[in-house]
Amino acid sequence: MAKAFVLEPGVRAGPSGGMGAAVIDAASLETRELNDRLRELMLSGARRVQISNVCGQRYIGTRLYTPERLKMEIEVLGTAGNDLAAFLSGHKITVHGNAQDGVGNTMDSGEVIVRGRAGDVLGFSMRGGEIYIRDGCGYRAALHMKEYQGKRPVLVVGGGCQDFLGEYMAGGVVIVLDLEGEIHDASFIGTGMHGGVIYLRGTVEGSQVGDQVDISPAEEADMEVLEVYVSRFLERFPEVETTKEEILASPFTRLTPRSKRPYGGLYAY
Amino acid sequence: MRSFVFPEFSIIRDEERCGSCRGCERQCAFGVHTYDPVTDRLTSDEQKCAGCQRCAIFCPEKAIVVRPSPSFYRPNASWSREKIEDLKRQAETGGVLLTGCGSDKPFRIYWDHIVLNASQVTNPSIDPLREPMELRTFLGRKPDMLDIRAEDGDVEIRTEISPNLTVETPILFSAMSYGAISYNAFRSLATAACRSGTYFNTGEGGLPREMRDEFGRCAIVQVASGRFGIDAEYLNCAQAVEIKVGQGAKPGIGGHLPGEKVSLAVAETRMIPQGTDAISPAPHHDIYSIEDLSTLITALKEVTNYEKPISVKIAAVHNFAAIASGIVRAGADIIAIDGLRGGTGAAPKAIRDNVGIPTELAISSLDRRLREEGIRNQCSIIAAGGIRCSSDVVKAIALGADAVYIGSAALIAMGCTLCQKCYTGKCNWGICTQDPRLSGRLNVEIASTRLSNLISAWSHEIREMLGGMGINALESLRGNRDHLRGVGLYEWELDVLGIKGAGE
Amino acid sequence: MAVYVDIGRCIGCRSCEVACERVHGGRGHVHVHFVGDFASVPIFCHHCEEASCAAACFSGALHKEGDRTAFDVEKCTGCGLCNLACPFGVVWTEKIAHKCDLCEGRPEPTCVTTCPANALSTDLDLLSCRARSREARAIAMGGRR
Amino acid sequence: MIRVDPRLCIGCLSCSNVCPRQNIIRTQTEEERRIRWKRCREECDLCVELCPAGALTLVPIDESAPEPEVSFPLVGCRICGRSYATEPMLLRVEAALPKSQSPEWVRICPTCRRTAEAERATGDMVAARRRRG
Repeated sequence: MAKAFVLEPGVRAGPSGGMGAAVIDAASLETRELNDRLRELMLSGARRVQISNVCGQRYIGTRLYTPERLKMEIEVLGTAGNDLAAFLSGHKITVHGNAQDGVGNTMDSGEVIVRGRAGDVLGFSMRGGEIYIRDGCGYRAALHMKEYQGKRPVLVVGGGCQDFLGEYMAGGVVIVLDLEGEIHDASFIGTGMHGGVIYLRGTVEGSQVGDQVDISPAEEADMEVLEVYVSRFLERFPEVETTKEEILASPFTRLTPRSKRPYGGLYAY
Repeated sequence: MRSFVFPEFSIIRDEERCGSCRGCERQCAFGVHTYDPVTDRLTSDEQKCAGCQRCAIFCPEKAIVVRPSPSFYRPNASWSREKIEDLKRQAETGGVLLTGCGSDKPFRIYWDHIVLNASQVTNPSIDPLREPMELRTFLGRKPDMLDIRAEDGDVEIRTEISPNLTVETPILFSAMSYGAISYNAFRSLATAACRSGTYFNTGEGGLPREMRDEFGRCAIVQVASGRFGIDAEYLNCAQAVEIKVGQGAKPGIGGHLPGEKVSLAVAETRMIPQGTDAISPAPHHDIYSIEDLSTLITALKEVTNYEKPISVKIAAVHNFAAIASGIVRAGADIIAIDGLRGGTGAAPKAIRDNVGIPTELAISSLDRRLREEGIRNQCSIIAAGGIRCSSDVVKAIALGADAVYIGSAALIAMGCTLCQKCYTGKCNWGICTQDPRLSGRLNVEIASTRLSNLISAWSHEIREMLGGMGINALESLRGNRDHLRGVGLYEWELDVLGIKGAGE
Repeated sequence: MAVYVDIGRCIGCRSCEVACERVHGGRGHVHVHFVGDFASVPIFCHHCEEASCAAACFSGALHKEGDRTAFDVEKCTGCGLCNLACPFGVVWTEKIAHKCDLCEGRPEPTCVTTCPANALSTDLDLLSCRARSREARAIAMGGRR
Repeated sequence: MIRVDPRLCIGCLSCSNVCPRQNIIRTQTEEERRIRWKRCREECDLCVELCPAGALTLVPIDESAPEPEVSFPLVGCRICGRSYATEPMLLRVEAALPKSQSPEWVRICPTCRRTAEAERATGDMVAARRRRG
């Protein structure tokens, strides 16, 4: 099994602040002040921002919607607070550190990369864009994720997940790589799921997943999808010491909903 | 399985009047009436009848009468016909009984036990035809104190004022989602709201993109547990954002929009795949505490750049006043409180008829609680659930509400007859359906005229009642229980309502 | 399925027309046409495989149901487009469209059971078999074809 | 009341057939078909719903607006010359039918189609009987 996350000082893919990027020092800023600055910077034309000394400030990236759909690349140094990238529309956020609960809450589009772990309620009701978490995440990840038309949210978690992963999921792709080789011990995976697909590296027991879910091994078409996102994952986290081939060599389990209408027969018509 | 349930209605067709025009057959989506080309007569299958009266109203010869079926089970005070039939239906299907509209159970309607005051001689009444009467209402957080500086005749307000909604009349359209109701019905509500200077609520189904520019200025958008149709543009195009936690008709449970109602356009608006069940879970899965709610409220304020008031809609349940206090402290600018008789497109009957408390009591206890805690100014209260006429509005405001939501009343204005079959998606009046043939029946222009007529009629009546009480601004009536007296109420009810008995 | 006609056996009695009218409330779907003094032929709906009437019908009242062109009286508005589309002129409109329904609900179309000359059947093989044996008999009797 | 788009109307009389109140008046002569929508207060919408051409809209009643009226010249049968349909109806039918069928019969009235069919079916037999005398 691949051993991941052995970080040597110096090789860590560092923040690419440098030329052209505006810098905010968040050390003494409240959440609202920080987001005020971010919005001002975006409106004044900045396209790359680096925020240093982040320590629990919430809603980073949330207040960055404009009708013109301006886009920014934001680098967060430190620990991002709750609801990072909530309602995010089109921006790219990289966190060099951990993130707390509610990453990508109802996210619309864009990309979130967390070089660390994420808390509970990751990617809740996400309807587009991509989230990459290098390490594990907390409970209730990918709840009620949904897709429509061309928009298909993607969530890739390098570590393991906790209970209620993909509950009420209605669309999108969730990939749990479990690189630390832990056994999937989460329960209630995919309860009420009625769309989308979850790929777990390794296997799960029938008792761990909801009644509405079919468990099957990943097939060739699935491996193509996995290949795309695993290589994107590795591109974003060069510090992860493993190769695509090594990851894809292990068996993947696919979880799909039994029906688009899990509760169709519940009512007396 | 053979059904042991009686037809609910009997249809009497006056054969002499009937001209076999087949109008009834074409009007009925439930397939009750059938034309027989051999005899050139129409026959009816009463088992399918929902009692919506569409055929009776549109019969040119007035040849059709639909009335409750006279057949009966042996009368039994404990086992009413409804209980027997519900039981039979469940025995036949094994399913949860669904129903639509608000509860029809004979809970006491407190509106009908409250009387209003009027001025005589010493405090003369005001003539609303001659004097200006102010119904304009501002919904949202009001500052604890105003720091005003007057210099050289210029007045400067130093206090930061929170965003408020301005309504010309204290009547707003309640949340009804596109998907639950038809596009035409949804658009009629939006058109009427814009025309009457009030707001419509998108419900949890999103706001179609082409409506955002035109109707955003009179929209309150909803964020519910399913998070359907929500993106930053949706939240920013409206004037306020409402977090739906509970609904009066079904407190504590979520909603399922059945897959067959998720048409292409509905799917696009809700941002989900066509034909899948749109499931709103019972709780918001990111809200398990007041702190979590506060997080979401702030997230919504963030995404809307602190420019819009955030409302939280909860159902009136036993201990809701304490919860509401927490909600205000969590940062909500408006609390919408939906009572026992609140309507719905589909709810389990057991929940609709048994869970929650009446709106009237809820308004009063919420208002009192917030006053006692000294935070009444920090939020506005919108009362919903069973508001039937302008005097209900006046009483609600005198009990402490800032404004009211009307749902069923608006639907009735558009043609709804409360047949309670909304969940079938076959609404003959074109309101609660996604069938293009049926929804086409509701003409946006005509329906929105009916709605704005209703609003203007109620507003006139409210002005009359205010004038009668000697009040010339709605502000002065808010929470002014001195203008209310109870008739036929028990002591505890008067206490909860905070009003005196008539004559006291 | 359709009603097939053995033209050679038709005696022009118009019993099928009467029977059809009786079953369909006075509005029949069959016309017996006389060609000169020599022949008569009842014209029936062919229940065409690629039915023109169904293609022209906007409300879905006329539609294919298996090999039958079915008619749903509830959906018909009487617009008359089917009438214009039918290549044989057998669908016509008078308040609603009138078209052969093969006497739905009966085991056999009434015209078939009524025809005194046994000229009608829903079984094409049977009819052509009869016609062939008749021809053969005629030749055997020495008659010219 | 009903607003009519005369560019879309094909003159098929569907609306008149389905109107429960006989508020849509048709008058037909050998040369033309006229349809007049009376100023109706109903909002029953059946004619709008069942118009094959989508030519009708329900609009709020306007006492000053004239009653909408359309007229169509009738097309004659290529064989017998009797008029039997309006041109837009025929165009619509032609468009609905598969091109492979080369629907020439559309321009012939249904009666003549039946006659033609009868003659075709009995052609051989009649010829034989004629020969036999």
